[in-house]
Amino acid sequence: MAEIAWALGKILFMLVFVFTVLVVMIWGERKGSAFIQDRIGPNRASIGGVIRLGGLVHPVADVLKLLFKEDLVPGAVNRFFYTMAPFVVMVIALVTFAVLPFGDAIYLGDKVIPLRIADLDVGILYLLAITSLSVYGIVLAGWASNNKYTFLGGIRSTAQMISYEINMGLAVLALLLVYGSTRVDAMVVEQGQLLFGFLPRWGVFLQPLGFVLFLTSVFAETNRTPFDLAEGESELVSGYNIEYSSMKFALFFMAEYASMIVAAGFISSLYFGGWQVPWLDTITLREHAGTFLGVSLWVGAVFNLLFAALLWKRYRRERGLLGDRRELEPLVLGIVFFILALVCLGAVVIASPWNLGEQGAAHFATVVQVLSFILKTLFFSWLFIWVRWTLPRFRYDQLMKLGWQLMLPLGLLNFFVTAAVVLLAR
Amino acid sequence: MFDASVGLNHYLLLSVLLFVIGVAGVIFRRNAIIMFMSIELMLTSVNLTILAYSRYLGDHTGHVLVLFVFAVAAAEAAVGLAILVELFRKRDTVDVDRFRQLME
Amino acid sequence: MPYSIHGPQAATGGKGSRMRGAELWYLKEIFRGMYVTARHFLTNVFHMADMPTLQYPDEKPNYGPWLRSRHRLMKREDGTPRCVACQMCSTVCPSDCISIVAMEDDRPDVEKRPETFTIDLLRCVYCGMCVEACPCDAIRMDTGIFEIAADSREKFVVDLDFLLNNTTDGVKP
Amino acid sequence: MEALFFYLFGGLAVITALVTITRRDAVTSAFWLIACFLNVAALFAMLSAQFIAVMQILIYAGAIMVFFLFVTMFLGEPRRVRLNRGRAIPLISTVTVLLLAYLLMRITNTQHRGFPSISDSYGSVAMVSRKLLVDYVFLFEVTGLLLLVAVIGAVYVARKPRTGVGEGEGHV
Repeated sequence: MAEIAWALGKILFMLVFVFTVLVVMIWGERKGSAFIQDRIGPNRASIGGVIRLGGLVHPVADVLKLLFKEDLVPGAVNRFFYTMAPFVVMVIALVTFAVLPFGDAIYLGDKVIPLRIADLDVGILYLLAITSLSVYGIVLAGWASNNKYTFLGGIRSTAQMISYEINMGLAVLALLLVYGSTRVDAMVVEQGQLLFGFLPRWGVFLQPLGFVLFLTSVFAETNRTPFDLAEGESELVSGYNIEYSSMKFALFFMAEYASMIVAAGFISSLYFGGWQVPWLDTITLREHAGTFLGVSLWVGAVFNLLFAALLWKRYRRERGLLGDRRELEPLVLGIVFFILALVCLGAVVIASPWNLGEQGAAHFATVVQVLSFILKTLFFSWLFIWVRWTLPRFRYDQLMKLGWQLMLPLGLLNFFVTAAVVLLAR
Repeated sequence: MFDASVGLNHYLLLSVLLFVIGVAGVIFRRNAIIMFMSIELMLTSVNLTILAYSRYLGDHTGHVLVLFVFAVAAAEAAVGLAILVELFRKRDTVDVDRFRQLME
Repeated sequence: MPYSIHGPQAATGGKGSRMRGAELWYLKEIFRGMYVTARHFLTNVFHMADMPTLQYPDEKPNYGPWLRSRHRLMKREDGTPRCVACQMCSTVCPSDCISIVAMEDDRPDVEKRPETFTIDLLRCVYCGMCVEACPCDAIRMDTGIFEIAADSREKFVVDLDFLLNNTTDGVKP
Repeated sequence: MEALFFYLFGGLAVITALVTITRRDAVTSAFWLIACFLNVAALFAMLSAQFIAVMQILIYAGAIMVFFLFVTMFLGEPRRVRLNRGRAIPLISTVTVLLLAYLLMRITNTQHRGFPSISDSYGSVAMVSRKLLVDYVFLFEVTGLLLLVAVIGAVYVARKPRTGVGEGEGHV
């Protein structure tokens, strides 16, 4: 019974994580693109006319609006598949999380709860299998909508996904050779050591070419610019999701981001050490838990105070400029940050001997590692956004040429060289 | 036979059902693509049998055999669909009854 | 960094679109592009106040005195309209949006005054011809109001009373 | 519990298979066949063949069926059910039905054969690959060769007809 409860808890954590990051990512996409293009971006939606959080309320407002929008189904569609497609996309995007380890383990006495949802022997092959299914949502939507543009989007994404799956598989196979295991958690554990004594033994240092191949294929698999041929606004209006509106469209939209978060999680797990904190393995973290906690609390207090001061300055500067309640926002946020700073300082005082005990140290290490995973995932999620607003879309023949004529030979080369090196080094 | 625990017979029965459905698809449909898919279905049902026996005997050889069947199925699908595309280019149909050049 | 489209990269599309070596990977250009966008992003994050964007409903652009905005009718010192209903403006109006019904005025020095004076703001093209044509400077387009919105077509047809009291502080129709 | 899952996935597999062969157009059929394959993959996993189950999803549902879908969508065949009415059909179907009856009789008549308990590592990647790459490595290589030949053959058969004398297809 307890095991089921723990499994449900882990699934819940993952869902909360995905949906929170999803909201942040949609905000980051809009705000980030705005900043990249020298605009300000969304900043109008507010809670109670005060809290705007620089536009972070917008995704929430969008979802609410889409929830209450009329659910229009065009007349000529294949209703069953049309309705199913967004769910397929969303489910497949979420299911991949099952094998992703987001932390080492929780140690409760002599009980060990590994922080991943499913203990699958096939591990990384599961990722490949589910990724290979992810094309169906788009094809289903494209075909069932009974529209030329959606159909073309579906066809394009089929060919694209088949092509880039192979490259992804080759990159992953090379990784299998390096780590000698199909389990993602074993791979992450492997990456905790040091290479040549100073470099974390991350996949990206062992497999630099493989990383570039994997990253490129992941961009293609998630239908993200520069490979978002399935959408191709300039040619296909919006590709496979033209005929969708309201919450069904929102599902497609969110699934795109969810799959990006999964991809970011896998990039960080396979090539950047997952939950491992570079140079600090679990044992070191536990031994110096008190010190780390104290330092992080001090840093937190200082930064919170800094933010509070900046916000107070801004409040003083902007007071009377807008003439309504919105100008209270810096004040409110400043107070929040000030309280946070006080909390940090209070915690420093309370925990001043900084002796957490064995159990506490283990929990502290786990929390730090989960945070490390989250930070890495957030960074790679941001990378998706950054690349999207930098690179133009590929032409279709360029996409195919890149996939088959350049990445496939390079992937094979990488694979064979890795195999030879592993064989010789053994 | 229908007791609580599932045994080899259950899997064999299921596999037979799937195989027969596949056979029916090949016999009654004239759409070459659906016929192809029925053949894939039959291959899968055979895989199910192999795996069930493999599990029954506690041996891994069946798994290897299934992998070979996968490879053969992939090869068959590739060549078969290529031929189909070529036929469609020439005849503009996938109806197998129209492909009777050798009979005439 | 000035980004030239006429550099060596531009030539890759030529000669049968054959790409060579490192160009095929686009890697160098990708990193250059990422650098450019990252620079813009960071600049804007840390200097948000310097962004050229105008927060429109809160801040309004200053168009200067030559802006032709919503019309107003001038008054005499006693509060009656300065307009003498000569029909010059409605005659010259290219979109035919002004309609005036004249009536006789009792005062000895004034011959006529408008009984009704309506402008259809939806038809008006804001050309300013009426202002030019008016012989006694009765109509002006200097209110500075350029956001003209209402929830029905009827509300866009403004009358004498409205135009007389249509001051520069932005009363909505 | 196991029986419940068996009947669930088995029933779904049979239903989806039936739907597959009765749909009008091939695209719908293909989608249902994918559903069928996923159910069969679940059955594989219940038989402790984890690796094969994932391969079933990866190869069958993920690769072969995508290929089918691609070709089907590309061809855009007519949407009419045309049943086969050849002269041999009654004979073939009779034989099939008899065969089915015989098999069902044989299977249901034998006594219940439960599965023996096995070690946890049964069906794991390591075990299957040891068998595949140690005992059957030659066959494995030959299979690779078969796939290579198939790919070359497919590319050769489906290549674009070259514009030449007598082809008369214009530039394609």
